[in-house]
Amino acid sequence: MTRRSILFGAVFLLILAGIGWLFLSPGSSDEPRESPFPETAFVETLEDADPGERFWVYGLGAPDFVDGRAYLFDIEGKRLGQISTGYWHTNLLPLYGRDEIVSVETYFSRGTRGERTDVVVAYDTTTLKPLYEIVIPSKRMMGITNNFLVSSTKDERFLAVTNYTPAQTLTIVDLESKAFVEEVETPGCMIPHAGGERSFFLICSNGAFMHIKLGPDGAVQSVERTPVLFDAIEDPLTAAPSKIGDTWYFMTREANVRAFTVSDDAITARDEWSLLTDSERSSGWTIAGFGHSAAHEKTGRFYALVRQGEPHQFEDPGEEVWVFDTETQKRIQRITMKDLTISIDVTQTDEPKLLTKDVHIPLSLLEQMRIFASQGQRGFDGLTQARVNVYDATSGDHIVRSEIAPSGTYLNVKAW
Amino acid sequence: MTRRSILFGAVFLLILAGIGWLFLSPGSSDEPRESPFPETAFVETLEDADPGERFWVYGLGAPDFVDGRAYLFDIEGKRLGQISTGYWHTNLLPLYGRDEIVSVETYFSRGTRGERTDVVVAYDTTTLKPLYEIVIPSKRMMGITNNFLVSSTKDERFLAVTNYTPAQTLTIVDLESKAFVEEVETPGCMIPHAGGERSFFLICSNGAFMHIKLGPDGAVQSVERTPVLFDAIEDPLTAAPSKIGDTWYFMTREANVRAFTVSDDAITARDEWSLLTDSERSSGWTIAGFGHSAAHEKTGRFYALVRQGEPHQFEDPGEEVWVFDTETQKRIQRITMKDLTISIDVTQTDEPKLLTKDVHIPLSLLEQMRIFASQGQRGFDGLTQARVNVYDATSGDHIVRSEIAPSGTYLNVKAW
Amino acid sequence: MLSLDEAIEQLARRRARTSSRRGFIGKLGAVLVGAALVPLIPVRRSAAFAQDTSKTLKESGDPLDCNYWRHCAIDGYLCGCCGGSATSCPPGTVVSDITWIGTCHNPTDGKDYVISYNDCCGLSDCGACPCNTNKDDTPIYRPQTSNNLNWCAGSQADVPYHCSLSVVIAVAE
Amino acid sequence: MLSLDEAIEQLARRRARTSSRRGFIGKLGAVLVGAALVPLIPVRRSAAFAQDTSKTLKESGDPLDCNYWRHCAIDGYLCGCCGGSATSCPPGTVVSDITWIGTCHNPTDGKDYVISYNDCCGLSDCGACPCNTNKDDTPIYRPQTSNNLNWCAGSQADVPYHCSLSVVIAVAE
Repeated sequence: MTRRSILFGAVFLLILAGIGWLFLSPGSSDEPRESPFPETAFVETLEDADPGERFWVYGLGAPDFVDGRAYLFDIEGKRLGQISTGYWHTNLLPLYGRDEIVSVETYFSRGTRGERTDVVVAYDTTTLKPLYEIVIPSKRMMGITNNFLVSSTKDERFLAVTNYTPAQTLTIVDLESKAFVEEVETPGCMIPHAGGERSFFLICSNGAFMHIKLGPDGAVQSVERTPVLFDAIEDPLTAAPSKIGDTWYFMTREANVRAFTVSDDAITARDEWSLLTDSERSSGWTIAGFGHSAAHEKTGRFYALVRQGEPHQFEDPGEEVWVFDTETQKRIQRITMKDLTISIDVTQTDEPKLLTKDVHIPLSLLEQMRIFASQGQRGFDGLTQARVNVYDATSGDHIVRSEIAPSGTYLNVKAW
Repeated sequence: MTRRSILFGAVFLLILAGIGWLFLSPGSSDEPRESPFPETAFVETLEDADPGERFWVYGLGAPDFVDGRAYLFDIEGKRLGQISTGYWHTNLLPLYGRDEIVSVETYFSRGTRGERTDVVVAYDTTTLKPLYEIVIPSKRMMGITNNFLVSSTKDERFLAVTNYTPAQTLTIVDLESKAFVEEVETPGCMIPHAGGERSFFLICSNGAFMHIKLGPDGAVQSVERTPVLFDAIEDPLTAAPSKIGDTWYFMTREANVRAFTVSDDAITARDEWSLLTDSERSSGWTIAGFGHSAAHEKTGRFYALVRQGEPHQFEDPGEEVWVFDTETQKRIQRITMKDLTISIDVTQTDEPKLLTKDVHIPLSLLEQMRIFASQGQRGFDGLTQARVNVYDATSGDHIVRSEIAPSGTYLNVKAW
Repeated sequence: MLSLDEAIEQLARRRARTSSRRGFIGKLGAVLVGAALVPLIPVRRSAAFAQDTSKTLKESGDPLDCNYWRHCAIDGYLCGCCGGSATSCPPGTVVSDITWIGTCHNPTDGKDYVISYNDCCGLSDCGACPCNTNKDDTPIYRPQTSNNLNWCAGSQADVPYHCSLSVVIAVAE
Repeated sequence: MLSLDEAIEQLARRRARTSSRRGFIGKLGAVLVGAALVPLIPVRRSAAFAQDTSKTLKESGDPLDCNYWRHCAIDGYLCGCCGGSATSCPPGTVVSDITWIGTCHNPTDGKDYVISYNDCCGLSDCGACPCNTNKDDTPIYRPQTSNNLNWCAGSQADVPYHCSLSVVIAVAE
């Protein structure tokens, strides 16, 4: 291919693009607006909103782990605010009863060196300012994404924080007295899932659970290991379950669903069903992404992020969300994703919305091919955007693609 | 334009791109390499290098001011290492005599909130580890880019740090005793330029300089204001000069060069010349970028970053570097930039290299047009890369485009 | 690996040269540089101006565009993209104590207005909608009129810069 | 503003569906997710293995490619893009104390090797050359074999993660 012919090709492309412009240029609608004058600067506060009308995007923000951020959006995908959440942020806990947002954060006195401090920080839900902080042992576990590394009791009084140093322990925090309560050893088990009034169920590496029950003051009252309840080798639970009532619905590596009902007394294995038909399984459908499940309480629907591809690349982005009725365990809906989906959530509203945390590549397919041909996959490093797509969770209709969460890879979305 | 015709157009583009692939796919040269085995993990240290064989890319790293970084590259553009430099980092000082790299850094106890600490940090030149730090008043000025907000005396013993709260003061630090010496008020003047053995010359807003002379222990011995030496309103000096011997060469807003010779006794206005001929001036050539000057000591050459465009957009990226002989004040070379250039530097080697800190847009022109048409300039937010291009500073030949400095906008390049 | 990329580069370069004064590449460059703050004439402490009249301001266009009339001297992230607006800081931030005022022309009513460019401080940078207009910007050693420094300095939240406002406070006489 | 963009999206989607198993979009997705660390079988403390023989290892290909043979179970930024190599940490970091070992097949000599996936800790993340291969990765509650946690935990530099190594320490029997 000579230089001249390449130039010719390029010019031709330009002409094509020019034609496109004529038809695609957005018209400018310049209707004058009126507003009071003179103006005065002020600081916004968030209006009261019913749960499910807003959502958070958050996570470790690669490639900039130091400056964790959580971005707040309204359900139309517009940014409402932001909080700064420190080094390698993992999860954000909206505590509706306390009217707080809680985040466990890590700071070093010199950014990435010096003294480490781990703190529980509670944020005001209207000003997004820190209300108080509680210093805890500097041991919290940092995972790529996991919404249950930190959990609260049902009454939102006590917090359980997963530690990994690599010794496995759990830190208990009292949000009412604003104090660290105690650290309990949890060898072989981690990730507290709330159950009953004052219980946490940790998943153990052997397929059992560890039941940790707190007393009225938050001190650990009992620690018990259950028998083995799932196959941790052949078909392990993924660490991204969803809860309906007192039942946790886990997906498994082999694309099954395992349900467990929890109380202050016990955890009970309940239903088990496959996300896939045999033919879907044989045609390569499997689980996808990180936060790959969601549930809608009122309708009892379970949402699973799936993809077609190699089983061992199970963290690759999802292509579809499949909707199941947890009563009949039948699939009732397939929703095709607009972008590459990493995590999902569903609002608990009467007309629920499906929120998908996506990797959006803002380039044409042609450009993607050009980059891939000349530089391979490396060429895409940094050329992607963290966005959320909002769908009608009942009809599956796509509603909107959100504005960008700038500066990095955020893997989580949570309705608020 | 119907959907079908768009699809046809898209397919046509794909075919064109496919033809391109055939000619552009890099061949894989798979010659086996041999190495000792078994291997052991170790930590690299930097080899001794003559000055000018490496360079730093650094700056505030928008949109992530919290996690400032300085990236080290070899002269072939490969990354050698990195240091973490805290909130809104401005400049990095390679102190060859002390065999240290010095950086003034700011940290908050909680990332962007809590207690602020400003520290002078000295890094080892082979391990890149912090050697020591000196806490100074938390007042340092944060500018978009300025390599002289922090300067050292010629003997590299004392450091002067620009403060702005908005009161204007200068902090003096003793690197030998590793202590804060004193803070001196500098109303109306800022940015210390080293002169003589123990003098700093600050630029004042009225077109004068402030001469601050230190005693042997670093305490301020005298503070004197010079008469007005330049027109701060009609043709102000830019804050990005270069030094040859005892002479500072400043560019001005109107694209002239003003030279000042400095000693412990005085600052003396010397030469003045225009970067532009009358016809170049009338055809819209003017200054460009931020760190837009550089000089080569041995050959007495001065390098100026220029562009054609609106005068008031003088920070727009440069298109060419013009090379002048400071003796004859004649232009001897024009070098056309490969990317959008923000700042430049020149190595002090016998065969000097021109280093240009650039904004590289890794997209084809077609894609740029498509994005611009559908989303306007906003579409490019986040789609650019911080890279350095290396040129032969004598012939102007382009040598290499460096690897990426990830995560943000870095505006500075400095030969090391 | 020359060829297509390089050809495109050449075209881009030529286009940059021949484009209109407010050219595409020029704009691009202006946008890419990142954030900063705000220029223009005398330093103004909050509430130094009395604001007693209650009139109406007419304006049109996209307030999230860098070329929107009241942003004529802004340099930073538009708060309107960050959970605020041209006059309001996003939740969790504070309005900077010090501000610079500029004069911008409102094409809708043909009048010139005095704009107060406060910043919002106390969070990581917003990161969205960077704008950089250098009209009447002076070198950093004339700080009152320079946009190349962090103007959150001296605010209640200290230097952490989040985004920038464009508040219309008076008709320019 | 549908049309061209949407058409292209449709094409991309179709291509993703019909592409080979190690597809383009799949790869892309894998790469985009960011950084983490390393999986595979027993936890290994540094120097727990004796290394007395001195042989020669033959290999070929691009060590900065995620599909390079010895990265078969890596998850993070390749240190070779950060001032180190597959066996050396960049200046200013420390080698993590704990490491996980995996087994990878070297196509050049046809043998399987034991790979030690140490991390380099103590700086901001390197940010270059992210790779994420999930072969034999287990859920986070089986941490010894999971790549979804910060493995700098417990290192001399604590949790700040910079990049990941792939050190060939033995022939797999």
